[in-house]
Amino acid sequence: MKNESEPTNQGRRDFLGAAAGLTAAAVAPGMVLHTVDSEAAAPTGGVSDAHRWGLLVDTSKCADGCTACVDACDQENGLNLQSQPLGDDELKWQNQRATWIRKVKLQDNLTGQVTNLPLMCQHCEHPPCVDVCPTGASFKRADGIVMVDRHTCIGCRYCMMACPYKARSFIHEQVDQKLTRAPRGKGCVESCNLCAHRLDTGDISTACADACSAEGHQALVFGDLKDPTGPLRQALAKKPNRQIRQDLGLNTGVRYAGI
Amino acid sequence: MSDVYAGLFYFAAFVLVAGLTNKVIQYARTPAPLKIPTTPAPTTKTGVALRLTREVVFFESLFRGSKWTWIFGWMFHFGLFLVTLRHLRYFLEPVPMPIQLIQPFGIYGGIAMVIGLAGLWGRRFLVDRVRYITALSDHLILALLITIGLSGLMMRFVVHTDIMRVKQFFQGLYVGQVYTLPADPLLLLHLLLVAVLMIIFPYSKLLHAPGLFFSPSRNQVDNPREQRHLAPWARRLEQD
Amino acid sequence: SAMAKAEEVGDFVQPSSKAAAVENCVEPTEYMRRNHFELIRHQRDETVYGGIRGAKHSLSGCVSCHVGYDRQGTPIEIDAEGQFCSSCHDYAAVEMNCFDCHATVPKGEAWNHEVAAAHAHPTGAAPLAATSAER
Amino acid sequence: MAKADFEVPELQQYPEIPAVEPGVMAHSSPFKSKPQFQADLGFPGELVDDWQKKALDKMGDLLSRYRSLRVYLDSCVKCGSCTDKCHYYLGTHDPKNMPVGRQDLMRKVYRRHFTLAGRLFPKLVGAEDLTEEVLGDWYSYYHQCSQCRRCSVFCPYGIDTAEISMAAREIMDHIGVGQKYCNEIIGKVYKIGNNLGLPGPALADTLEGLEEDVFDDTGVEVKYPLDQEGAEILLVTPSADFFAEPHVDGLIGYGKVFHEAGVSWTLSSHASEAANFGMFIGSYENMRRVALRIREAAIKLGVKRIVFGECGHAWRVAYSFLNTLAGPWDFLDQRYPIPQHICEFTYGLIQEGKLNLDKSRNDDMVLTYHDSCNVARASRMGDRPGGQFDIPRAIIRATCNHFYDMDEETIRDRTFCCGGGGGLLTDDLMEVRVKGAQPRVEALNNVIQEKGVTHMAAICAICKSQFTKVLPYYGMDLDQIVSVHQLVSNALVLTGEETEDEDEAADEAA
Amino acid sequence: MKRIVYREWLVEPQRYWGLLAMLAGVIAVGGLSALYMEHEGHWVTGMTNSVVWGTPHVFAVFLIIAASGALNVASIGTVFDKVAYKPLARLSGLLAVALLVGGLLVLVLDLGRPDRLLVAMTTYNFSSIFAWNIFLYSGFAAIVIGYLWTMAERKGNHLQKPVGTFAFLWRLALTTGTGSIFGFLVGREAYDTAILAPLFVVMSFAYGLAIYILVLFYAFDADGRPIGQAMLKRLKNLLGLFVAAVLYFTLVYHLTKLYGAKNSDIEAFLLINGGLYTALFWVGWVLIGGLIPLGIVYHPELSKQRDWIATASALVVAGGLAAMYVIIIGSQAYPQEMFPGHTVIQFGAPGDVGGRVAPYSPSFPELLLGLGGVGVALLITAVGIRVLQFLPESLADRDVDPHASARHA
Ligand code: HEC
Ligand code: HEC
Ligand code: HEC
Ligand code: HEM
Ligand code: HEM
Ligand code: SF4
Ligand code: SF4
Ligand code: SF4
Ligand code: SF4
Ligand code: SF4
Ligand code: SF4
Repeated sequence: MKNESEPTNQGRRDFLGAAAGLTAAAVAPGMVLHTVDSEAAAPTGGVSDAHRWGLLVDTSKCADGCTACVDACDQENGLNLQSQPLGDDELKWQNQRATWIRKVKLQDNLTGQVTNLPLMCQHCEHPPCVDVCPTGASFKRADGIVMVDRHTCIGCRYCMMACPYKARSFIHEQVDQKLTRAPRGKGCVESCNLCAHRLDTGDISTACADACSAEGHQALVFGDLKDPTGPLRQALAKKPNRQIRQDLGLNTGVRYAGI
Repeated sequence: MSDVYAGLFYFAAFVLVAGLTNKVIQYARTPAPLKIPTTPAPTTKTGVALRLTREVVFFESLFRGSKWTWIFGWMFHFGLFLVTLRHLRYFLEPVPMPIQLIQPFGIYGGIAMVIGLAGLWGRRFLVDRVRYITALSDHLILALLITIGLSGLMMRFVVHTDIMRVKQFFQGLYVGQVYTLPADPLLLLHLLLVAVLMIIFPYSKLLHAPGLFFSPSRNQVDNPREQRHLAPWARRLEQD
Repeated sequence: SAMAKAEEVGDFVQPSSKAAAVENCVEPTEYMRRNHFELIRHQRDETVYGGIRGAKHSLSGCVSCHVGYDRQGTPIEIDAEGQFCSSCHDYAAVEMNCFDCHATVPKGEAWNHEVAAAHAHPTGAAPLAATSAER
Repeated sequence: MAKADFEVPELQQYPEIPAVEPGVMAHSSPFKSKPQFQADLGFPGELVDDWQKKALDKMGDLLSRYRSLRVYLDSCVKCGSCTDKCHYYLGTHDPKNMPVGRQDLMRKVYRRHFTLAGRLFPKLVGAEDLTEEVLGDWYSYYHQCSQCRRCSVFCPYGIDTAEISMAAREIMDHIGVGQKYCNEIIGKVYKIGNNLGLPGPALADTLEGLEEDVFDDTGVEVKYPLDQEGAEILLVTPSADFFAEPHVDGLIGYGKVFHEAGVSWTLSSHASEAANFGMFIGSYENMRRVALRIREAAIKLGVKRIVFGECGHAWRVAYSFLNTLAGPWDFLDQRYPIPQHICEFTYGLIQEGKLNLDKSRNDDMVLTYHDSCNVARASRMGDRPGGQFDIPRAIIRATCNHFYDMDEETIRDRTFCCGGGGGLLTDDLMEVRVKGAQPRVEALNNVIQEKGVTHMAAICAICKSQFTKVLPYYGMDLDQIVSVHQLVSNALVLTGEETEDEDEAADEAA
Repeated sequence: MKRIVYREWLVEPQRYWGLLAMLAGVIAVGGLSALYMEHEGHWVTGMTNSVVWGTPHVFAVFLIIAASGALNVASIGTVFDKVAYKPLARLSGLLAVALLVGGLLVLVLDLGRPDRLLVAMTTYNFSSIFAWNIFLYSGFAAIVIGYLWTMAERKGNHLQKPVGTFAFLWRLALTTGTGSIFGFLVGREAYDTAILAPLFVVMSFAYGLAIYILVLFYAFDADGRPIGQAMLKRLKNLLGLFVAAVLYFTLVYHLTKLYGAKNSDIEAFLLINGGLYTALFWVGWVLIGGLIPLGIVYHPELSKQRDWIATASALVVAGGLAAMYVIIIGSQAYPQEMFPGHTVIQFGAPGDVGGRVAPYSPSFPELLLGLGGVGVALLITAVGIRVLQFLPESLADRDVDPHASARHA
């Protein structure tokens, strides 16, 4: 698996550089940064294509009934602060509220074997959501994280139509409660951003992976797909793994072992 | 500087209001002895109100007369209208809800206004008939308006000014207090030209705005057979 | 009216905010009055696309410095009537939809502010509580 | 083709807006009125001494009496919408024949003497003194306006150049510079009762002749009464109807219609003229004086209703001003419009099915219709706006099988003037008349080419006279112009009339 | 040749203003619905994270493809030199622009953040077909306006053919582009096929013409202008042809889908067990929008009557809306296939659908917004034909094609 995907990554990097021109331009090199206020933490140096962040999900370790990763993501990104609008249908609301990660339970049609796995944005290398977005609000950062610039998203939902993983959510209602680190408002589309705010401040972790470990399942391994010595590549090497809908050739950043 | 501008605006406002009132009273006092609506004309007062509304809002007659002039003329006036509404934020406190909502459209209006003016001006050079009837003053008024528009847009998009101070300045004028006006050259230019515009308004072709409402061929009801229409001076003839 | 407070430059700053105790804004006040939105807009793109956080012109920075507090020490929404942003924006009728999405009081703060320090694990278990360090 | 000592414009398939040729029509002006004609109307006989001051005084007077003048002189923004709308400009290419160009002749004087800007910065706003040269321009160009109001349709403020040319003529009359044609004619009306100067006995004679003709034609005794007291209806019609072709065929038609309607009617020798040239010279007083003759006649004859024959500006004065000038008409039967147009009258009968019309009798003609400008833009018929367009057309459709309208831009309220209205119907203005007719004739020519139109119907004495005179210049026949009531007259099967058709119909029924 | 004379629509003012008032009412209600949806957020609609495009898209896409189809009538005249269609061309252009504006307005007002329209118009992602469509649409409007100008202004007449041809090619690109919006969605079974683009092209022909016929009949009826029998025949034959083509491509679409074996599930869903969607497919798309109009159009008697041709056109429109509903909403409701060989037992929180058909029921505001778009299109058309010369004076056979009528006589 590793051998199959990594060289491709490497080879495509130049292409990516061009495609993500916007990204490159936005990373103003040599920006002079001042610290005015002692309270503000030192700003970080910006993202680069030296990394490509990814996850490995070991479905065999993912426990039935556990939702720790989902809960952690909800808290981390303020999703738990959404509230059902008065008068909305309960079931419809479940289908309308934003969900960045969901717990999926499958049964093999032949063997009847049940598999559990968390499903979030797969951070495709060739993301259909980015291809279709008319304004370029859906974009891929240099470090491979696919996310939505909600300042330019017009809420057309075309990316949701395009995503094969149903990874994206539209904010259907007004949002009153929000966290400083996770702004959110009616009318835009959003999805898992691999906890970008953590990475940007130098912390190599995601809330979901942390939570899974905290629960003791260790089903989620986060890391840099480009770092041969990093934990992710090591884990990938240990376990046979694949991508969901590998047939589409999107080269996702999230890999699954055991399906 | 602020004092000069304060004085200027008091003067300009006085000229505008007094001059315009004077003109309107003069129009209203002058009798229209004969029924001369351009027919087909409405036969009721409501109909006339609708006709005038269509003229004011859509420039209906101009549309029939000249499509190009209409496009640019209408762009300019509608833009000007939106800009004026947007500008009310400097003059009203608190700013009424509709004016708050109109704000973003005012900017489009400003752009449309300048494009429209450019089109109208271009026509004065390009169409020989229009060139023939154009006087220097026609060019100057267009130049004035276009400069006002451009300086405004520059402030909006390039060199920002201190809106708070501007508003404060005009709020102060209401109560006779002169606050400092930000000394931004563009703003000062903008305001100077606006004052000029206010001063020339009652003495130039800009009188077309009130004029339209007093134009007998547009504002008369077509009912001469049903209702006798007699001017006071004509009544005197009958008494002889 | 808001004007009453606006006799002097700087009067929009809420007395209870941190800014009241600081000498200067991130740029000269005259400049901020005219251009603050250009600054944050520029910062916005750098953050979103470049992942640069906690920089000088960040919106969360504005909020944390300018937000006012009531007697109990709870922050008051910065876009509430009469509060810092609104005191101007209402007066000049400038729409500001940033707070459709952005938190109006420092809440959970950005990851970088206080939490990052407390959260120095490369991988592995992280104290969840820290991430929601509300003020 | 009639001979001309000027260039007759070429007709084109599509209207062409000409480039301006300044000054090409400066030479054209009508004969000046002689002192005796002036005196009849109460104007000085020749140019008075301090004419500039007198003229400005008169202008000031008119400004204070006519809101139209004041507002129109102030409001023009030189938008140019009217510039290509005047038929005289299109035909002559002289920019002073553009409506705004024409207005500016007076506006520059107005600005100089009546506005602050013009007093302070004359050059800037194009203000000028009233010099002899300017007066010359006035005389030329205010007599190249047929007061058709086409310009007012397209002006965003409805600025009506006709109002300004009327005012100009009034001012000029007051300093002794009058136009012979109009002023002489008005004098005739005062003295004899009509423009043509036909005295009562001559009228009676003509009418008797008509009765005989109709009887010969149809075997029905249709009456054409004159000065018959106690008649229900007073018909006031332009004096051209009494003798000229095709006008007289219209008069025959009116008579037949009244006959079929079974109402009593009469003409009056005192008010034997519908036209009112007082309007052309912008003189309220003279217009009123002419109009009052109708009042006098109506009272004298004791009629209950007044009906007007086919004449454009006459109908404008009748419809729009008669009530003002000569009202109130409380002694007439209030159930009918006062006054009523003959077309309204005929149309009413057609609606009620009271006229037996045989369209095929007009099958030798393919028709189009010329909306006369004063009817189209300054009056109305029926009770709905636009009746002035629909009612004559409805009558034409009811009386003939082949009817096509000309191009939409040249009909209804956008109709082109015939070129002879507004007091220009005089041979000394032939060049202007021919050139000014060009847009109308061009549109006519197009339907002739494309639809095979043979005749153009009109309801205005001036239009009819103008076209009979002018069409030959364009290689057309003078008899291609017909009266609307001529069509009615042709198609109308009078009760008791012996016709071959009826015999056939009887055969078929059997 | 005779010149075609165009006249403004000369209906009486009461009728005209009455019509405008009615349309304005429809538009106002649509506008208020949009405002309500924007103010509350999309939770008040039937849309969810599963069915992300709802009824407004049904109307919008329908109007947009009908717009390009409406232009077809003009193309036949100009590009293919069919003289008899020339007098129809101006209305065709107007209708095309009007429908497009109506459709786009619905699309825009259904955005999550319509206030950022300026963003949509100034920042483009050139790999997005959606962004290309913005160019295609605005280009279409501009070209059609230019085309109309070449028809109306004599100085431009000689450009009519090249501009008309360009407009024709552009409109093909436009419908293909609209079709491709769906065709590019690799993750969704129903759309993932190249046949969608040509299907949209023929649909646009049929729907555009049907609307054209309805508008033409109404407008001509209202101020008493004649339409000749030969013209009726021409129009209805054309309609028949297009409707048949839609049916044919529908068949091809399903056959190709069935051929790709992994799609048999979605095919079964659309054709057999999809409930409402299956019903709409068979009854709406195939029967009402296809077979019945074909029956009318080729019926020896009915096909000669104007009212029946109008009825057929109305049915085609209704069928078209049904087809859009099936294509747009049906295909979203069907669950996305992510785990072949597995059954999805649980997909996120309860109520969140993964393995099951997603529920969707249109809400009133959505419907009203869609109708508002139709109202806008009709309002533009009504005002257009009233103030400018779009309608030919007559479509009587002798005026349209003298030679043809001579032959018949
Ligand atoms: C270090 C704390 C601090 C931060 C961070 C900060 N400000 Fe300020 N700001 C101040 C102070 C202090 C003043 C008052 C300066 C004075 O009185 O002249 C001020 C003044 C202002 C003013 C002018 C108000 C007036 O009364 O005229 C504006 C506008 C402003 N800030 C906006 C911002 C924005 C936008 C940001 C975010 C980019 C921001 N500030 C970040 C401290 C801060
Ligand atoms: C000193 C008064 C003042 C204060 C305080 C202030 N603003 Fe503004 N802001 C303005 C004015 C005035 C404008 C409009 C400038 C223009 O329209 O040219 C503006 C514009 C903006 C814009 C751009 C809006 C647009 O539609 O382009 C943003 C964003 C903005 N402000 C954000 C903020 C935020 C966030 C705060 C609070 C931290 C804040 N402002 C505080 C006066 C102020
Ligand atoms: C629809 C939601 C939305 C709106 C409206 C919005 N933002 Fe944001 N903004 C976000 C999100 C989400 C992020 C975080 C992106 C990330 O973390 O990568 C963000 C980040 C930012 C940042 C960088 C983070 C920080 O705190 O400095 C700035 C600056 C910013 N926005 C400015 C603005 C301004 C100014 C406005 C108003 C004109 C605005 N935003 C309106 C959603 C929004
Ligand atoms: C009731 C309000 C008004 C109406 C109905 C109106 C209507 C018109 C129309 C129909 C025209 C001719 C078309 C054109 O050239 O654009 C015109 C021209 C013009 N208007 Fe207005 N207007 C109004 C108010 C104003 C105001 C308030 C101003 C100035 C501040 C103004 C400035 C002008 C100018 C400068 C022109 C001439 C343009 C040129 O030179 O070509 N108008 N107006
Ligand atoms: C006393 C009256 C006026 C004042 C105080 C004033 C002030 C201003 C200011 C401060 C701006 C900058 C707005 C910004 O930065 O957001 C502006 C913009 C503008 N002004 Fe004025 N102005 C006045 C009158 C006018 C008039 C009469 C016109 C038009 C004839 C005009 C046309 C414009 C335009 C087109 C803009 C740019 C668009 C916009 O921001 O609305 N202004 N004006
Ligand atoms: S926390 Fe770990 S074990 Fe629990 S559901 Fe998530 S991935 Fe599975
Ligand atoms: S999983 Fe979906 S949202 Fe995430 S990158 Fe891929 S296509 Fe985009
Ligand atoms: S919803 Fe937003 S992010 Fe998604 S495609 Fe539309 S604009 Fe892009
Ligand atoms: S990586 Fe972060 S954002 Fe993504 S699912 Fe995990 S916790 Fe949520
Ligand atoms: S009234 Fe008629 S003749 Fe006179 S200027 Fe106007 S259009 Fe020309
Ligand atoms: S149309 Fe009216 S405003 Fe325009 S130039 Fe002519 S007279 Fe003046």
